[in-house]
Amino acid sequence: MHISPLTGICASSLGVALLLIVYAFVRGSKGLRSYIVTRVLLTLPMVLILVSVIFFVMRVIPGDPVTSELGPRGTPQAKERMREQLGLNDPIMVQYVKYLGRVVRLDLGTSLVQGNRPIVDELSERLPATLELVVPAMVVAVGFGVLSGTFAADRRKRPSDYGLRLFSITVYSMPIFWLGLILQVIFGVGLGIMPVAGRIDAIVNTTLDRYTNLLVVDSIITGNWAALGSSLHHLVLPVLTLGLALTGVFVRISRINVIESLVEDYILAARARGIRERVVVYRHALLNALIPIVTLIGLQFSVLLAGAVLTETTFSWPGMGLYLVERIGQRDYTAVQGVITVFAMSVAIISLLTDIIYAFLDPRVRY
Amino acid sequence: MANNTLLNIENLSVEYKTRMGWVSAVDDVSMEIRQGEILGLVGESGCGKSTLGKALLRINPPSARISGHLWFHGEDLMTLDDEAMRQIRGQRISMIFQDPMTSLNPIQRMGDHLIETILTHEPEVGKEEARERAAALVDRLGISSNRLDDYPHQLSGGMRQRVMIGLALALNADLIVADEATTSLDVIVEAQFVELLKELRDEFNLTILLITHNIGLVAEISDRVAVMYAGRMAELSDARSVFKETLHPYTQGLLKAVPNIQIDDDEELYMMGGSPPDLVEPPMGCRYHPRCPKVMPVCAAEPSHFLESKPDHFVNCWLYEDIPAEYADKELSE
Amino acid sequence: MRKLSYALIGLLIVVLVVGCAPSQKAEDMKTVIIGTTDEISSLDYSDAYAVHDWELMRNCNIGLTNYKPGTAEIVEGVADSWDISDDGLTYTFHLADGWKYPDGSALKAEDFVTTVNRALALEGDIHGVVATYVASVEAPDDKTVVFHLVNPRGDFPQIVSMGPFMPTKAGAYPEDELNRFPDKLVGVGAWQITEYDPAEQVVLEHNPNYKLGFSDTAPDRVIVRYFEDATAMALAIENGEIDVAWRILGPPEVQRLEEVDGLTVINTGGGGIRYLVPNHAMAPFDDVNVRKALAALVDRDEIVDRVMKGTVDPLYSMVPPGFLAANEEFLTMYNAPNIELAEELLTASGYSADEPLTFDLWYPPEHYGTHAAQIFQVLEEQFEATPMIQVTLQTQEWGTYIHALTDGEYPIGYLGWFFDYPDTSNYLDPFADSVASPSMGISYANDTMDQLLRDAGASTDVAEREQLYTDAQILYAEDVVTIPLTMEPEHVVLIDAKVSSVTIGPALVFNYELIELK
Amino acid sequence: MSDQNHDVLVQVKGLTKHYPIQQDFISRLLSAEEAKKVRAVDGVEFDIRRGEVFGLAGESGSGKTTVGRLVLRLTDPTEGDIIFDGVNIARLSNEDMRQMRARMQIIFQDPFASLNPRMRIGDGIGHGVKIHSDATATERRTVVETMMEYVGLTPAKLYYEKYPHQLSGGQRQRAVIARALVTRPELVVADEPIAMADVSVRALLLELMIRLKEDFNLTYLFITHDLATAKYICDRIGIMYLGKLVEVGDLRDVYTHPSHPYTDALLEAVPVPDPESRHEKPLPKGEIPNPIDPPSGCRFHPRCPLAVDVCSEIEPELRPVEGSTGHLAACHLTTGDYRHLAPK
Repeated sequence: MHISPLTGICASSLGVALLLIVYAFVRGSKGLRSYIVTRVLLTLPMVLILVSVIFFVMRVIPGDPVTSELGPRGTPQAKERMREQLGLNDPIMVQYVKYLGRVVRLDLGTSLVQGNRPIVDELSERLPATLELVVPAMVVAVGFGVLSGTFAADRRKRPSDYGLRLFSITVYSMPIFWLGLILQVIFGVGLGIMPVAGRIDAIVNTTLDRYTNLLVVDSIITGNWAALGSSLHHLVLPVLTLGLALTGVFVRISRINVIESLVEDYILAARARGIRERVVVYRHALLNALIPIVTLIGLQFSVLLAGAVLTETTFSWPGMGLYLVERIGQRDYTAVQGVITVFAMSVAIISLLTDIIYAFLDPRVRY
Repeated sequence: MANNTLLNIENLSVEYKTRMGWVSAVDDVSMEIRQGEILGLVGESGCGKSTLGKALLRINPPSARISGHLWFHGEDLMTLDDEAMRQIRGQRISMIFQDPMTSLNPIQRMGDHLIETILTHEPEVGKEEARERAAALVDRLGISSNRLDDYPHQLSGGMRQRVMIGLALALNADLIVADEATTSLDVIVEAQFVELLKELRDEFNLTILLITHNIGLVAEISDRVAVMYAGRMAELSDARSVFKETLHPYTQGLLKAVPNIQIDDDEELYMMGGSPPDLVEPPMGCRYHPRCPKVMPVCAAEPSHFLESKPDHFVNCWLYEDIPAEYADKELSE
Repeated sequence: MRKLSYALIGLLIVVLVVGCAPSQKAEDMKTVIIGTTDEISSLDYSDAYAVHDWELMRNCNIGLTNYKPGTAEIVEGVADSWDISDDGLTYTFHLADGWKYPDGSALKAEDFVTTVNRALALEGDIHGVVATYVASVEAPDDKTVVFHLVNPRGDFPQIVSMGPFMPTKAGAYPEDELNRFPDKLVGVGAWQITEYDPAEQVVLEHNPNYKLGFSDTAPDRVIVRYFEDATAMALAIENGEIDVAWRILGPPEVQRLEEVDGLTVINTGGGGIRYLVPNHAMAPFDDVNVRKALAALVDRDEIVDRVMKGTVDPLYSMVPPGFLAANEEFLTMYNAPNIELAEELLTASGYSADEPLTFDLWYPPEHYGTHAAQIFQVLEEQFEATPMIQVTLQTQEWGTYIHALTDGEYPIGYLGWFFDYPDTSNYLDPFADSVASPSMGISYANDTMDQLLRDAGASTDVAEREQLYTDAQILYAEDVVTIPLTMEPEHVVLIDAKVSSVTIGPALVFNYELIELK
Repeated sequence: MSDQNHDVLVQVKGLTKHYPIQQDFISRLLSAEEAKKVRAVDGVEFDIRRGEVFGLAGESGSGKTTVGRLVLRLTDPTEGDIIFDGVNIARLSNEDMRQMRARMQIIFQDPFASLNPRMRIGDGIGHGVKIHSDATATERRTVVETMMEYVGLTPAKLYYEKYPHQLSGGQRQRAVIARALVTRPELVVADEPIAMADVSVRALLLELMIRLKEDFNLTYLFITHDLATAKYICDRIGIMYLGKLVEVGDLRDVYTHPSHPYTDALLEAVPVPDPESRHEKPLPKGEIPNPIDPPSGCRFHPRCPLAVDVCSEIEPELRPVEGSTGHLAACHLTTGDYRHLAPK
């Protein structure tokens, strides 16, 4: 069987999710276990509902894919042939069942434009690019946001607190493409130390063998250090842009949550035990504050995808978000359906994981 | 000063900044805590007893203004830097808080609280050894050591309070400040707790400052009793003297106002007039004088002093102090 | 926590150091990186019908004829000569010796037959174009290709330079289906595509057996990098990440890059034109006087200067400069703005200031760029310079607009055109030929015009074609079939330090082997 | 068990409240047992006579607060009857109950939490009048100010305008009492009304509550964990343990002759403010168990110093204590059939 990066990524992310779930299952209490089982089982109907909604919505939105693809000059025969090819002549329930069957096999059909490539192939190129951008951006946003939010909370009403709050409001309210453009102009064109477009240097790219389409991973497994350097180098600005745009929320939320937990009795009690101040703030207060933040991470996922579209445009980053926008413009019906399906499934997995992590982090939650 | 003084509090004052102004929560308090005793510190809410307790560990909020001296093993704690003070906390002076539910980190396992405390102060101890010590400790406190991995919410109220004691005992601190440690407990559990505290005191030669509003509890357990009113020390002596040879009018009223379980007497509860003062603008002179049945002209004008009126029985009242001449006349004229 | 933050800081430093360190890979190859916002739609010769696809194909392969670099002039390609039958229906091409594929195999006449037959047999995008001209093709021997045409075509030598007339080795593509994304793209041209990362880049390396050879200043390798938008591409060339930026830079990018030191911006002319589409089948534009009046009122310079800030050129014939017979008949005939002439014409048709000519003028709000609204405000002002005209501007989203316009539902609209193949006929036939015209929303029909265009199409004599097309353009302007407005130039931007020159002609053929490096 | 000599205002019969435990549907699917529930109140019976103060005491988790809410039908009982002045309010429709509510009021433990911080004290007190009568604003104000004077919030005109945070703890509790009494109810359920007050204020509040009872002909259900305070106000008292009433009777009888080991332990555990009479008796072991899975037989048996085998097997019923009509206890060894097993 041909394993595309898409199937690989789907399989490995499911694997990671599974590992996490198994870990929580083994380490967790009895209540947590039954919660995990329930939550996992509930995910299946949730995905089914999501996928079904996509299917039916795609069929009720105005605009006949055949007409929009072939244009007004399309001959009736060509239209008929295309309907046949897309399976649009079947009764809707038959189409629905066939569609579900294909989704299970990760067969998302073929594009209506761009040489009718299989959507799976196209997403195999696009999804890794987006992942490579989004995952470190989220890490930057969460890592930097949470740490600096905690730092600000610890130094409440001092200059560094005001500075960080000003910073968070600024990056939060700044349009992403504008932020990206500023970084490009400063670090790229101005200082000339950062590339402004693409995932990797064009010349280095010719030396890189692709397996996963995650360039960092590919360059590591092939030992191509020049490619690793170049792809990391290219990651810096886009990741910073998307990361910064998301950071604002995390700074603010962590600051507020840490401030709230810093006035809790157990903080005073920990101080009274002579626990070091840094430990009090970063372990006791922050870990408690993290619980609501985990939920926020899940909720920010959709914002992240929206932000990814803008970042991808700004940095010519050939990812999913850009692909979706491009294909909506081209009325590429199957591609749009495929992208949304993959998005929906990843939202389902992310929300499953955040729910489980939340339950795992907070021992008080009994289910 | 007696030889067996563990901690000597000298002219301690604590003020808080509030929106209304500076609140004089503790005003010029001096007293000593003796090695091996249980000193009960009683008073009504807002009298400054908790503030005093926190001041001993210097864990009042940053907005507080503290002055005075805390002599502990020949050192003035007030002069220590933050790091040195941190090392005192938990290791030399530890604290038990009022609400064990909120005073334990909800996402930290019971054992980890103990292990963390041990490792913080004794980094040379291995993690395994710390865990063994924690296990032995909770075992002594009557909790099965296989509950070390439980989270606070999985423990009962009494167990949580025992864990709090365990945290205070973990490093054999010289002084334990128990701040309303039984308030959230039911009577039977409270009684069990008091019993345990007494046992532990004998076993580990602890010194305990028991801060509470529950006068019955103080009577049950304390060696000496200190009574605070409106930020000032009112009376201090051994328990029997305070309860049986009460000097201060406030203490007298307080004791009469305490409900009693004994059914044989049908006496009415004493109703103290007025209400505790606003500490932003405390009354002039003796802070109790607006409510005091034995008020004298001097009381409204000049603060009295905390003096040893009988051997080892301190009281802060003009009744037991020589009244300055100008007020003495007035009293006669009235 | 401290350990974690140290680890994070450490990681960041590693990223920066590794990232900023110059690539250690020793590059002996002289590589040119060309940026583009185009994308590959198909690399199957029997299918591809997009400008960028053909650009890659022309670099990797050569048809029987070819454009002389930098011009729209047709010269020999792999054929060194060709014969035309008297009836103009049979073309016989004779292959020159020495053309070889990268693997060393020699070019055969059969290779042309393969491509054309696949194009005829399969439902590729190019199918219609080939089927319009070619009835059949054969290779009587290894050196001879014979085409039998549907109708006589004088421009057939131009046509055989296009994608579906390029040679493919037997077996390179499946016989019965299209393969739009083959692993490699090879031909007998200067280059071969050795690597393709969709949406990222295409790598072209030398065809070692290229008959014409390479100059010393030519690059050893060309990488075409794909950009999602023009802003990013402009920043990338400014930042030195690409050496050449080519298609499609918007006016704001061009304006900005012209100011940047170390970059050269070259206007290559272009094939894209914009024009007004009067509907000859609907009042009031069924009246030639009305059409003429508008032609007399349109001030192209004002649009170019005031709205487009000089980023486009005025267009006075549907045939842009550089193509055979291109002239400026709309300028000489109407000399706009000419209000007196317009009022005269309108009065003749019975309009007056009291009973003015009123019509809806349609345009799509975004499809042709953000300037559309401004252009139409200016046009409205220009038309309403006479009190005898009252214009109502109307807009409609592109999807609906294009259908309504081509279905003849609007009295007058606005469209752009880009050549299918670079020949004068492609700028006149679609609009003025009575068969094609209705499908463009024009519905013009004039027997004289039809005759002129068909004669010109069938003629094989250049001088004769030139004369016929000149006459056709005069008639076109007289009848005001459409009103040409502007021409979109293409720009190529070079990094001075690396690239001395590139060769791109009006046919927009960019031969990478003719890039001169410093 | 109701004594016909007395005018009974509230009669509670077989009062039971079980809360189902939230379980996810998978566990419910998988577990064969019936759904678990918290047995907060389990078959409680008592009378409250008109004009008396009936105390209900016990540790947290004993169900006393739930009983208080059930008596007012602030929550609906799972089983049992609550007969208020001859009407079984456990079965009343919501509309009928709403009208009945004017006759009963509750005073909560935490005066801060039960006063709307954004409402002036006077308006807060008058809120009930607004709901239950159609008095005009001026009439309402007069009623409220009269009641405020009564509870000692004087001058009423001044306090009317204040907000809760501007009052001391004792004053807030007075306001809460005034709010409960302003509609002139017959029954007042006072749920730990003075637990938050300081010692010096507590006596004043107790005195106030007693005075109001006399003046307004009130009947109190006084819920408390503090047996010492209860002594000063209650006429009769019921002791609850784990959802059960274990002893009930005249306060004096119960305090002087506790007939259930749990009552005994409770009384014994109350600290006495006299350093010379420190208590010596052994305390019951452990803590009050989880009401989800109460012990079999007598629910107190695992902690009872007297327990014998039968205590874990048979659940004792409330029975009269020997020599007393109104004093009942539920213990095999003191009032039941197994008295012979009691350790001497």
